[in-house]
Amino acid sequence: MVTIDIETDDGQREILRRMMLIRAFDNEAGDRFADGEIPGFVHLYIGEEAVGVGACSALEPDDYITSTHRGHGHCIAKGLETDKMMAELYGKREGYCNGKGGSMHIADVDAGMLGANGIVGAGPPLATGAALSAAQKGEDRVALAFFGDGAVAQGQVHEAINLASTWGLPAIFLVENNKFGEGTPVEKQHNLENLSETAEAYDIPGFTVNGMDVTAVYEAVEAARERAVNGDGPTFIEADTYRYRGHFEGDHQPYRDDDDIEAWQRRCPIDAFANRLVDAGVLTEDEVDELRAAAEAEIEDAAAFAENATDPDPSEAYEDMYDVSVPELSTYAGGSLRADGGSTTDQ
Amino acid sequence: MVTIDIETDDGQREILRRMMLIRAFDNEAGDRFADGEIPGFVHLYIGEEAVGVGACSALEPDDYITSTHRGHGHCIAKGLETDKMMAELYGKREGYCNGKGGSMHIADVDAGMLGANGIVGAGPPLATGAALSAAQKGEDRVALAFFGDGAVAQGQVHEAINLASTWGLPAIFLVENNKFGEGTPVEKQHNLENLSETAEAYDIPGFTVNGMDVTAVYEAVEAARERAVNGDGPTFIEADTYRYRGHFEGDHQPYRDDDDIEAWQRRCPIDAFANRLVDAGVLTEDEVDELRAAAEAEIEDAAAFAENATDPDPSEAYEDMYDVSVPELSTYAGGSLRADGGSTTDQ
Amino acid sequence: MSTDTSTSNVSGTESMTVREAIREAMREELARDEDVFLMGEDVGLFGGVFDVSDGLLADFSEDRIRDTPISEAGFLGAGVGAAATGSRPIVEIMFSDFLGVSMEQTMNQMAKMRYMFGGKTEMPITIRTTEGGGMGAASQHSGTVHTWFAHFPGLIAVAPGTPAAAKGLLKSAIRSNDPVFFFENKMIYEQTGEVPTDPDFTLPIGEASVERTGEDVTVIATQRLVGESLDAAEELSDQVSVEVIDLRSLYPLDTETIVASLEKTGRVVVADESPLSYGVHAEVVTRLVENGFYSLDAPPERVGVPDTHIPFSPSLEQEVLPDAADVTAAIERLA
Amino acid sequence: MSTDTSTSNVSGTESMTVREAIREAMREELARDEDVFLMGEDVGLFGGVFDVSDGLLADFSEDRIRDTPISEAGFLGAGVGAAATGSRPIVEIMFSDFLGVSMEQTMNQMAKMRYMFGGKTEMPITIRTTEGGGMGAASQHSGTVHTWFAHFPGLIAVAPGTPAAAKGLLKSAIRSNDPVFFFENKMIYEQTGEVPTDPDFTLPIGEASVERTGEDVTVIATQRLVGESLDAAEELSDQVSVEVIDLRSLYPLDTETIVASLEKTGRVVVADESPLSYGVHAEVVTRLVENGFYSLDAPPERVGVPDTHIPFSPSLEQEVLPDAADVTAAIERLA
Ligand SMILES: Cc1ncc(C[n+]2csc(CCOP(=O)(O)OP(=O)(O)O)c2C)c(N)n1
Ligand SMILES: Cc1ncc(C[n+]2csc(CCOP(=O)(O)OP(=O)(O)O)c2C)c(N)n1
Ligand SMILES: [Mg+2]
Ligand SMILES: [Mg+2]
Repeated sequence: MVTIDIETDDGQREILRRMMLIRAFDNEAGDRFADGEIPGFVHLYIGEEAVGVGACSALEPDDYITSTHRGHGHCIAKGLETDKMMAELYGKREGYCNGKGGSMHIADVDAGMLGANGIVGAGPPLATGAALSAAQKGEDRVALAFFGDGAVAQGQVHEAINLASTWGLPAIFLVENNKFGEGTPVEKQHNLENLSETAEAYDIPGFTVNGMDVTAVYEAVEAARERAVNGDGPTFIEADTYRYRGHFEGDHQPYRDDDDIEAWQRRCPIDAFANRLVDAGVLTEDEVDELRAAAEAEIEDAAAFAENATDPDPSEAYEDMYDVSVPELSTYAGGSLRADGGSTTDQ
Repeated sequence: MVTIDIETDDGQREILRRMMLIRAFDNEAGDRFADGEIPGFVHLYIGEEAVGVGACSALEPDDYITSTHRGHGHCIAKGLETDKMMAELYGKREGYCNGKGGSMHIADVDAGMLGANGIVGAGPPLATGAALSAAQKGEDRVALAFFGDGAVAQGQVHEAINLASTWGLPAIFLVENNKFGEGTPVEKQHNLENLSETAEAYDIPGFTVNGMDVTAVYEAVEAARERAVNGDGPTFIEADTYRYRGHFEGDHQPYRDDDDIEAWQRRCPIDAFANRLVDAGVLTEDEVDELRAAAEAEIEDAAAFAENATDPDPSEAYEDMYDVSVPELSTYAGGSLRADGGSTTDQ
Repeated sequence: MSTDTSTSNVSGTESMTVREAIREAMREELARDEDVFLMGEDVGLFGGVFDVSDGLLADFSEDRIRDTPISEAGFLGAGVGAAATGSRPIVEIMFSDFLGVSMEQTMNQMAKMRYMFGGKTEMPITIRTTEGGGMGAASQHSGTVHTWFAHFPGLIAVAPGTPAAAKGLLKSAIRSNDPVFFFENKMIYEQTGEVPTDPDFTLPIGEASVERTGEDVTVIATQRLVGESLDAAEELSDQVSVEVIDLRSLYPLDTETIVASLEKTGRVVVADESPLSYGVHAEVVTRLVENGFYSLDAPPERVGVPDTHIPFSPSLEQEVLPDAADVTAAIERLA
Repeated sequence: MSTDTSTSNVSGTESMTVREAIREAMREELARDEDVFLMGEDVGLFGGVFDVSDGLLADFSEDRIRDTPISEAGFLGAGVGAAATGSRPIVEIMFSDFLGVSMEQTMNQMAKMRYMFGGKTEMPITIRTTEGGGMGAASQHSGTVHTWFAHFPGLIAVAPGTPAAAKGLLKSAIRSNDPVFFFENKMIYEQTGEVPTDPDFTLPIGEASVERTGEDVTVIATQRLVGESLDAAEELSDQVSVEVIDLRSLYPLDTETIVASLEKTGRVVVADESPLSYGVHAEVVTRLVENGFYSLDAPPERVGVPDTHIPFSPSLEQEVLPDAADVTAAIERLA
């Protein structure tokens, strides 16, 4: 059973809500980053919400996804909790990774979310592997890899798709074509009209869908999932979308004009879907506003939770490196380079 | 001007001669390897002569090629000297690499031969780079990468073609589909009818040609070269061919039947071309036999040359690591690990 | 070879080669746990280029003895993904020289996932690969690169020198929930030794093994150089009493065992086939200096490859490859 | 900073940041030699993610300040191919953590081509990349991996600690016919210092620099830790006289300079941001032991990252990153 049934009113409401949650989360993350409360980098998903939500809603809860450096939307779409996500962005112990990962490494393996990923193109091989283990174990699970238009130029993406195609694995490769890899436009990364033409190199189905339309993404992934569990192998989907914010927060964006952004903002995936639901009588305008307000309130709570959460103790830096205990680490954690723990340092 | 003009009788004779030279060279190399005179591995090109000779003949002398672990044919096709090649297989100082490279690393950069390569898929990025430097310098040179059907599964091959396509570089990507990557048939490496479909992922022309027909390969490469120097970017060519010997000498070949080999042997590219030249009146049967005898004689001389050539002096092991002199190496070459050269060892 | 002190949990032994020891370790673990599978290039029907997995396909399915396309980044990465989702892959990388192809998935995914995720995933993957010169395979098929993996945090690196160590450590690697790189020197596949037959025989990762006891000089060796050092010790036995240790595990490193030996002998040779600068030797020397400085009678000697690649020509290859004669010379310089 | 002894071939100096020093080195070499070009992700219009190449596109063409697709293996490999055919590429790999992606072309092509071909090709390529933690960039964007490149034969590895060293060494790297890895610690881009203005100013690769002279303890440091060590030395100057050396070149390693200092002080701290085990420290310690054993009054101290990845949370990141306090503590243990 799909995670969210788009045929039902409840399902549609939930899809809208999740998109709103992503928008609110990333607005908040942007603000808190600007305030200096969130360290490191953040890459926001604003404008691309229909892709993550459309895709993850059409998966089953046990299915796997791999994500990217721009992972907040994928996490929320997969059902992760916004307070633990925000706590992770803050580097707090209550975060998904106990503060060790941050924005670029949020993961919840038990929920099938195999991690945001700081390495462009690293997700697809992992997804191929998750699909392989599912197939070997005879489970009805699929693995979906999100990756960017820029990542299509990475060799390991090619290898992963070739493997999945050759082995007929239950995998879905979903390119979020948001028109840029950092500051470089997609035309300078590939000589292709549509990135979905890539599929031809593996003889698998390839489609380009409107990534600003959550229904279109949903349907494409639903069909791909069907093929995957039927043993018909992987599908390659390109979602045509756009990022509204800079590559990362702080990006001075010399590579595009405000006009371009505004044109795409008029195609806002959240507004478009909300309007459709209002037109169809599923929601009233007021209910839309309430949903948005509730999403924003949840995110405010998440931020408060994160703010009040605990800084990890420095000693935790030495934990989680290995399953077994390794003498080197216990020695260093004890403050010494000596095997006998002889002298001590403050590291 | 092409290296060898296939329109002329002389050109056709030379093409036949080079294919015969490859055959003779690799037969000899196989025998000498079996005798224990050639150390290491050898990967023979027997059966695939039309690909290397067809391709290199259609290039101009200044053009670059990158090769593979199965490189003898490419070397001879590019005009390298068989005595220095054989000396290299023997590990002798008179070899192309002074004995440091062996079969898998024969190179002659001045002749545009950028090296056999022990790493599957490593050649294409080098070819892209050679094409880039040619383009930057405004030279009318192209770079052709030979690689195997197995190498098509390598990420760096994908990256190299994508770069060359996006940048419109004068490169040619030529797959030698000899039906196996080591012991694994091409169907277990790719889910494709024709590997030339790969070209679609880069929106460049892709063709499959009969790799047992030297004329077909020649014409495809000639056209690709034309496109390249006209600034129309790279071409992807798949040559349909077959290797008659094991993957390497000593391969017990559990993965195929003698029948398959024999069927392809009936399509021998050398016999086919020789017969065509006899039919066309370019050569008599006797002249064909003479050409073959001359080729075999040349290779016998090459083997004798190699046999009588010099073993490198052990001290040469420390040379050619760097352009500059590095204290570590001079220390070790002096037989010591000490910066002051204090004590000595036999290494 | 002197008796192996770490195999005492065992009823009987059998003489086998390193190749057989590795094959049997895999066979036993494949039989024991159905989450274990092997993948790599030509590991199935072909039996692996060094025949190590020969015969496994007959006993298990193509699904579990899985031939791959030539895509080390892709299938090693798939191994990481499979390990994170409940499988226990053994990934064969035919030559360690090809580890560069899959380095990204190794360094940023396999090694870091557990830590980045706050400990919330296991990474039970074993990577088997071949190292070493000596067969005229030239620079791209002869390297010894294990120092990279010993250095990079989050990985375990083992490099056995005997059949028993190979079997016991590989079984531990496969059972481990951490990523283990298992480095096989290709010149010792034919080396034989006694190996415990008990299918529960394993050896703890992180322990070095004293293969020969001695009083005057300690040789700390890895892989092929364990045997070469034993030969050197034997040859010199009239003049000098040499202790030989098989380091076995590069990370974690058994500081205790090597320091104990230093305390006894006061003189140490470190023999490993890595290039010398920044190689395994340096860490061993540094651990000894840090933990046994006042026991050192002289600076330790390093035996390794003199910062070159492995050249093709036999006369050159022999020059740069360390062997018993080099170990002997090093011992003589110290003794 | 004390006067830099290696900049004596210079008429005047100018104060600039490490970022500017690197940018000017590239600008001067691009202007000087038209075979030089820069390529990497967003090095052009964007100016590089750390603004290092900002402004270069305005002075040179898109052809020579070349934005690439996200294909490190492909474009680094293309750099190798271009270098073998008469160009002098500078390849930027945005973060050193991404070097794994292009490791194959590094280890088997770039590093080996000259040797395998019997010396018959040049490999004039420079790889610039950023290292180090301290900005909350988490485990995949904070690593210090230079030991790999110092260890692997056939490569040159430099890691400057000051603006002058950055400029002088980068210019030498670009002019070199050998492959040079140039490691930029991203936390010192804003650090300022006097840099010679002479466009012919270069610094020889392979020479360490005594940045502060002292009598009691030597600190041998790299990159960011040069400044941290100078701070520590200053802070301790009442109690102990500390000599600080910027190692600058990891391979080749300037054994002579560090041993001379050891002979004077008898006590050494090695400070480098690599993970400790099998890191740069170990080779430095081993060279000192081999060449100055009898001058050592105590085992050298290592300051580095305690074999973890760099965690995200600031409190954790600070714990594992070495700084002036760690250097101070190490000096105090020795003094
Ligand atoms: C292997 C690698 N190379 C470069 C980077 C730096 N980088 C981070 S995100 C990014 C752009 C990615 O573009 P795309 O795949 O289109 O994803 P988007 O950011 O547009 O979502 C780059 C170059 C990286 N993280 N990993
Ligand atoms: C990166 C890498 N992986 C694996 C190998 C081992 N290997 C050498 S040749 C070969 C098969 C290559 O097949 P193909 O590309 O079709 O070339 P062919 O041998 O058929 O000419 C393999 C797997 C290698 N040399 N490099
Ligand atoms: Mg993008
Ligand atoms: Mg093939």
